[in-house]
Amino acid sequence: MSFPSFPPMTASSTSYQNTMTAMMQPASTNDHTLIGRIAAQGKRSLSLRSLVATSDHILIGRMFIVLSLLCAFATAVLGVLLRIEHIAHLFRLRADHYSFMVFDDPNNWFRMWTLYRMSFIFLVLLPLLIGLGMTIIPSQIGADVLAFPRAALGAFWCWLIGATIMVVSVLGGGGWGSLYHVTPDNTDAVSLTLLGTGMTICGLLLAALVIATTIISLRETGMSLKNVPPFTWSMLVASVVWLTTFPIVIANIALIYTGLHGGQATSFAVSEDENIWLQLDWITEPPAVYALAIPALGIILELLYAASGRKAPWPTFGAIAVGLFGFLSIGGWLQDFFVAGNLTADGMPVASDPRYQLPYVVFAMAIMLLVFAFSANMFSLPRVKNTRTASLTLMLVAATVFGALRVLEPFELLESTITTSVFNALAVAGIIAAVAGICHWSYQLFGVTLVPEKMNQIILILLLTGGLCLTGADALSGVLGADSFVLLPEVALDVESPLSSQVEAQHVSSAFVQTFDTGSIAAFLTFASCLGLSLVAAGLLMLSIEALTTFGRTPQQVTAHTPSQEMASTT
Amino acid sequence: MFTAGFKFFFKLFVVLITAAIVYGYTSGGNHVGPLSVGWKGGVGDHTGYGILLALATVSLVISLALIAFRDADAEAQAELLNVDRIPIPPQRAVKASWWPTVSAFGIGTTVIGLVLHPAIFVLGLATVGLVVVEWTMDAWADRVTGDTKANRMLRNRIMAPIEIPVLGALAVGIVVLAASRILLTVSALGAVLATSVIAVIILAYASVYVAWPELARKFIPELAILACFVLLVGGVLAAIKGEREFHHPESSSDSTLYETDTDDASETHNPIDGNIDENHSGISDTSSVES
Amino acid sequence: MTNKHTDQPTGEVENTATNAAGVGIGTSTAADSTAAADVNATATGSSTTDNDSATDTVSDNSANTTGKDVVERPLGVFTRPEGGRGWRDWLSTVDHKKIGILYGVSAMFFFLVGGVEALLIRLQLAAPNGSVLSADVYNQVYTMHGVTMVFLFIMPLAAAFANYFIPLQIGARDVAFPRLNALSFWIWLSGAIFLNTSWIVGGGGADCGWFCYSPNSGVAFSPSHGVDFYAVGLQILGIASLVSAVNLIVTCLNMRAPGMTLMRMPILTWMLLITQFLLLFALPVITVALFLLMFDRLFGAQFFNPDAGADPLLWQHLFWIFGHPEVYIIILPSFGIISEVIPAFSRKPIFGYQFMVASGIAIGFMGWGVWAHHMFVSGIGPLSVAAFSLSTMFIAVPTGVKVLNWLATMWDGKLRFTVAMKFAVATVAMFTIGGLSGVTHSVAPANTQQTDTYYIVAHFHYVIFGGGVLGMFAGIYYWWPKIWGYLLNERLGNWHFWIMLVGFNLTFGPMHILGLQGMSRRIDTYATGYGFEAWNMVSTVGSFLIAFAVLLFLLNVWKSKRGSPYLQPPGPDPWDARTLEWMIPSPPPVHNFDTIPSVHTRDEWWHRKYAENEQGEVVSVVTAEEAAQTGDAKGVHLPSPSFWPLAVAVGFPLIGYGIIFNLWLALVGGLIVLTSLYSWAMEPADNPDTQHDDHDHLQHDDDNAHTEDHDNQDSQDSASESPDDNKDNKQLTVA
Amino acid sequence: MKTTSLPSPVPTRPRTVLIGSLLASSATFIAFCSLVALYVRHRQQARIVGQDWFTEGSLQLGPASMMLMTLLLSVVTVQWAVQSAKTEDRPHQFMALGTTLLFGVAVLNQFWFVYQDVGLAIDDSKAALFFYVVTGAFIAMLVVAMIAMIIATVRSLAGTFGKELANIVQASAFFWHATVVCYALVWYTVFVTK
Repeated sequence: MSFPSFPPMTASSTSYQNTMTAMMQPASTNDHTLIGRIAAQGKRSLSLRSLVATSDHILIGRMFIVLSLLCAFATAVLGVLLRIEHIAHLFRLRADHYSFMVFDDPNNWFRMWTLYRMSFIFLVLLPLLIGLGMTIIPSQIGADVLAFPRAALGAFWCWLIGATIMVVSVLGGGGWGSLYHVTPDNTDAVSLTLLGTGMTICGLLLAALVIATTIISLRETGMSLKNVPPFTWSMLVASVVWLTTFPIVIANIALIYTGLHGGQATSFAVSEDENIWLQLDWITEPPAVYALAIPALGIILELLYAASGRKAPWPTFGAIAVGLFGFLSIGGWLQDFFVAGNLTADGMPVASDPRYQLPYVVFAMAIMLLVFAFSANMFSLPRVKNTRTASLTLMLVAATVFGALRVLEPFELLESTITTSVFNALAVAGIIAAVAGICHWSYQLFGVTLVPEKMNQIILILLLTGGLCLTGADALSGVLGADSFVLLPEVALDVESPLSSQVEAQHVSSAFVQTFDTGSIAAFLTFASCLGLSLVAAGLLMLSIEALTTFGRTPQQVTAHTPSQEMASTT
Repeated sequence: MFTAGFKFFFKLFVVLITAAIVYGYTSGGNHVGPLSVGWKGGVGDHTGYGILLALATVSLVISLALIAFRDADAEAQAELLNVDRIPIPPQRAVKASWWPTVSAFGIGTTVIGLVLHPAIFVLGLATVGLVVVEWTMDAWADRVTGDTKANRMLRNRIMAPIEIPVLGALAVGIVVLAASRILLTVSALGAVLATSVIAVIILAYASVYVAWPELARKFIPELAILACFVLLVGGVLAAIKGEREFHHPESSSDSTLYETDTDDASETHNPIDGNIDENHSGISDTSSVES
Repeated sequence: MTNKHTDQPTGEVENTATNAAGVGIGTSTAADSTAAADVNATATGSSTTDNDSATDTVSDNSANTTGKDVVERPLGVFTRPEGGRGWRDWLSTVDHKKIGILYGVSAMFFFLVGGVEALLIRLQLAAPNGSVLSADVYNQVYTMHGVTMVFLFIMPLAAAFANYFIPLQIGARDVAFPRLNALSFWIWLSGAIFLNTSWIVGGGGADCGWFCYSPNSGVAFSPSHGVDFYAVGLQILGIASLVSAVNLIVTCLNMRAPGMTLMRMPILTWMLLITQFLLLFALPVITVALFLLMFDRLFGAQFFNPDAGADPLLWQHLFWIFGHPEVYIIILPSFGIISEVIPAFSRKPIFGYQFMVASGIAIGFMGWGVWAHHMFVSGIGPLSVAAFSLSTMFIAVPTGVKVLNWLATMWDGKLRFTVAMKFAVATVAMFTIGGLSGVTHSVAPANTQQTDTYYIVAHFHYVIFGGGVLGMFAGIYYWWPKIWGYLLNERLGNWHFWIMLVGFNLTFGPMHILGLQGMSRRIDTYATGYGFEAWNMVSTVGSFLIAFAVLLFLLNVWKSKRGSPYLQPPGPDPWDARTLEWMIPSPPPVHNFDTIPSVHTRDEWWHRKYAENEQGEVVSVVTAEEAAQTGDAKGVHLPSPSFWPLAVAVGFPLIGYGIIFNLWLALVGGLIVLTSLYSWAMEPADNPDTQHDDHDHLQHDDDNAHTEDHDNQDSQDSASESPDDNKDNKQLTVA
Repeated sequence: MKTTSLPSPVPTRPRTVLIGSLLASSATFIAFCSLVALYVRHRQQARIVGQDWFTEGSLQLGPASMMLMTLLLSVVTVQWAVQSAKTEDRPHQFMALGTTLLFGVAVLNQFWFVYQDVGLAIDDSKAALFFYVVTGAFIAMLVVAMIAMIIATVRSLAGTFGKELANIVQASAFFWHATVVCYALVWYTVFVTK
């Protein structure tokens, strides 16, 4: 296997070296920044036109980043609310057995829970990483321009409008199916949710296409695909994986939508054994969900190189790891693995299926190898000042370990909260990766260091501790036997729904409620996870505020900072 | 030799095709089903197998394309263009454009219309169609020559004759529609007064224009926009309120008024078998109508 | 300058592009563009191909974004046409000669269509109880025969002569508004096609007779869409004729060569000018009538419905206020033609030029005062009948003047009976017969008997065929060598003439008798025993003779064209003619005159060839070949071709179909018209892209430039020492 | 101002559009294949249970094969267009693109016929639903391919010939080929194996 090798960071001049050097130049000579461009064009500030009609990839990327950070905060808050509801159940704080505290009824709870997961994927992680890719990749490959800048702008607006339709329709009673059958009352809202999701995905796919084409087709002379920077390589792998994974979601949505409108007889949404959410939830579960974290690996490598000033021990290793990560996270083929009672076609339980276990074991091995490889650099750094790399790596390792644990048969954790923990770990890892990337390239992105160094550290610590708290607590609950958060336990028992019947079949008898009847440990763990998520939300809030304020900065304010200082402090 | 992109995608292909076959067998395939795409024997879970196979196909195609293009390396492309060093279009070569944004709004409108109302759907589709046309022409015009001024002119030469008359017709249509709504809503006397006032305003403005052309010219756009806005708002309000009651005088709509002449007329005005005598009575008929 | 963008900081990259553009702009000369090519070629690093790309730039018209350095046709097929050869040129031409040919060829096509319809009529009536056509189809056929022959054959054929010869006869480069000229033809053609598509999509042609009296034209008596097509189609044709009329009037009044006073204008031009005025004033009237009819039929109006208190006579008045001037619109061009042919072949100037002009004008005026003689039996009252009787008798006077003048022109002339001359003489004779039978109509009691009988049919065919069509054929034979550069065969032409003359008289002569015998006009058949059989058969035989003669004419065209390469070309002036069109080569060059001639006398061209010697004898001073222009002037500034007239015309039938079938279609058609008109308005009359040599700046500069322009002309013409230089130059720069 | 003899635009990277089209076609192909895969899976499930998928004789192979033939012909004409774009042969370019579009319209027309012929309501059965979703997805893809072709046609009508145009035509052609492959899948899975 000879995968592309990343260029060595030695004194010998390579194009990568040049690019890096160029990126560290002050604004006066080679101003790649947005602010610099606006200043060059003689504009005083951002106008509506420059936001709505721009063809500047940095501005488009920045819009992606800022909006997805805001979405991240909102999603985290939604997660906190969901957990508060959960705690309320466990402490029996509700007025009566079936009523809810935050959400009116179980159906609402379910819809919000699905929204939480979907928005983390489509409104937060993907756009955040795409935004980062759009801004950074052209300068990394010496292109200075995206392949299809207008398509990139179209992608942004398509994403934004699709996301708006999606969120608003969920709030208005739609959602990806529901606990109860989809009724004529909410068919329209559900349809809008589905179509909004499709539109959101289309926007993101278009953006991924633009990025992939840029990487393939617009590299500078002398830069073969073999020696592109790690982040670029990881974005190429990620874009291709996204481009081959998410169309399957769109196909499913088309099928569901037509079924929903084609009449009750054949509707997928309302028939007894199939539910909309069950047809789509494979993207929120391993292995497909790992695809969201592919660029994170690239960012880790970039940070390591930048921090150490040295190449990795084996130049091609990083590329291989990233590629492998991409291979393994292709998950569309597993999409209805779980249909019909989590049994395989042979009637075996899925958890015992080697085909299902294998990827995760390999995954774990790959990540472990990666960590070993990096650790050599990390510990030999002149100044160990690498919170981002460390935290990012930690979250990824957590996700992988949990993911592997989840499928190993002896533990029987497949439907436990550890699934949620894997998802959350990846989500937080993705966010940390993006934050790390934004801080690392903030000069290219915003013309300034995004946040003061101390604030930067605080945010990262918040995200890391919050993330670890969140995922660790969930994982522990899972190990202790808690059910997946698909449903609140009692709802699962009481409500006749396609979902509950399945959950009931396998897990409810041995679940959470029985094991921790008083709910004390469960409540504590849930509380811990809720706290963790709150910390993440706080970190995201700080980050969003910083991003927003930076977004509107004028060139004059920027020049107050000395770029060289900024760069020194961030590296 | 083998380029990096080819290697990645080809390995992806190998992995996926292997995975597809393994999956095909382990999920219940038999004979050579998974090897022959289900030609002989079964493949077990069709979904997983099919998707893996599709992914493998795509990987293979991309890998082959990439090796054919030498990963689209700059050197390969420069060779294609017959230049030493590949040029990269400058950032601002692609002008700012509203159309991507408008297209996204159009798609959004289409999606909402698909669920809510056909009219919204059609509006969305029309927007998308408009965008396709305009975007195509912009993309063409941006790169038709190396002279940006000429490009703009060339674009306008093709598109302005379509855009301006259509927009103009649309604008005139909206103005007429709005005015008609207003006049149909206000009372009969009000309609007369409204038109009179408007006429007076126009006359006054024209007089001002004649007397102080420079002064008046300054305010032409502002006044026109204001007038259109007022008209539009009035039209919308009037449309919401609905038309006033109309009293159709029943007698005037049918021919009772002329009933006495009908017999004569039908006979006399038949030039096929007309003769002089009857034509004389035709004259009297004409005079009676006049009187 | 370098194209290595990758080496450059972002901020400067665009500068490179604009610099490159800056070099490219304004490189109109070959040397400059070669330089630009060199620069760019070096920039892209293909130093080995420098010379190739430079020569490409000069020699190769097909542009390329990468291989070559100059974009020649950035608009692709939307590039404005530049004229030249091929069918595209015919679609975009604004050259009055080409438009004239288009008019002529299309008119001849519709002559054949109308002729077939005529033959069908005659077949139906050849014998009693004819069953060739059903009564309904017969109605449609005779209606469409009339409409086709009047609006689609004889009027456009006159327009063909007008377009082709007015500018040539007055010494102009083109008509006043060349694109309007193209527009009038294309609208006319689209209207003509529209009208005839009613056979296919309208459920048959109009069936109300060509003057379409109410209530026959109403939905009750004509439920198919035929009359709708008539109403809408004639309106479209009317637009074409109006546009043409305005254009030609302005041309006659404003575009004459220096010295060409109105009273030096050739008679043909004079008659055509009067015709255009008649069109200008008559067409709005019929348009109003058709508009009302359209609303009656399609939108439920009641303009002609007596049941609703309307007056069907309104239609008759409106129609004949148009209809009688229409007769002169048809006949006056023919008068003009024979007024050119007869002097040329009598070797005498026209007798009584002033009277000829004056009588033409008089006809033009008096034509407006006689319309009600078509309506004597409609019950307009004895006073009206008497008045219109008198005015109708009076209008024979100027016509008679014309006949007398033609006879006097021939009197004592050195007559050469070429085919053209024979047709001209036959025109005089046949028209006189028709005119005399016309005078019989002016007597009201006789009129009452003759109306709606075959006598009328005989009369107006003698006028229109005998006076109009034969005259047109005289013109065709006369000017054929001028237009096409070869002569029509005289022997075949003679066969054509005699067969047509005999056939004509056999066809329409007996109709006088049939009419007086009481055979009704427009009946689809007749019973035996009325004594109609024999004359009808004669008439039918005659009609087929006419058809045979027309075929002979077509054969003549074909054979003469085939034979022309083996014959001596006719030269600029085969007939030793008198007017200016004969002083330029045959066929005329695209710019008509190398230099605009200055006119000193009536029959200017003849006076350049002949002079009186000391003995007072007329002698040839110079041969036609020597006196004629060579037609090889270069760099003459001509109006640029345009597709927009055609595009505008495409919209009109759509509007028509839309009005009849579905208003949405009308919207589409309207948008096409609107869009094309806008494009037209935005299109400069002179294409800035064409190479005008040193005339390029003319459209921007003031009169000073005209003088300069004139100085640069190749002066070929001996008569160019005109005192009126300014006027001379105005001809050059008119767009 | 003059519009002739203007400077050429700065050349862009060749094949960028083609690579974009390659990726877009891949994504679309995956979406389509997953629909077909779901179709086949549900059909298999129905057969295991012993249900009928389509009633006997409701789907005619004839028109479907005709459409395949039409599309195979269009593959040739598309390549014709690409070739003539490369050689800057304007008349051939127009003929080829026009013929391709005509074939596209013909297939749409035949699909209309097939829909009339099948006479299934969408809520008749799961089979009907899948049938309409799969064929509808193909029709959508074909329409997109046709729009791409129309854009290529417009670019060749209004504009300069050259490598840039050849790239665009080639890119559209690639998507067209992907569409044809997708139809081949439909033909085999839906119409042949029923």
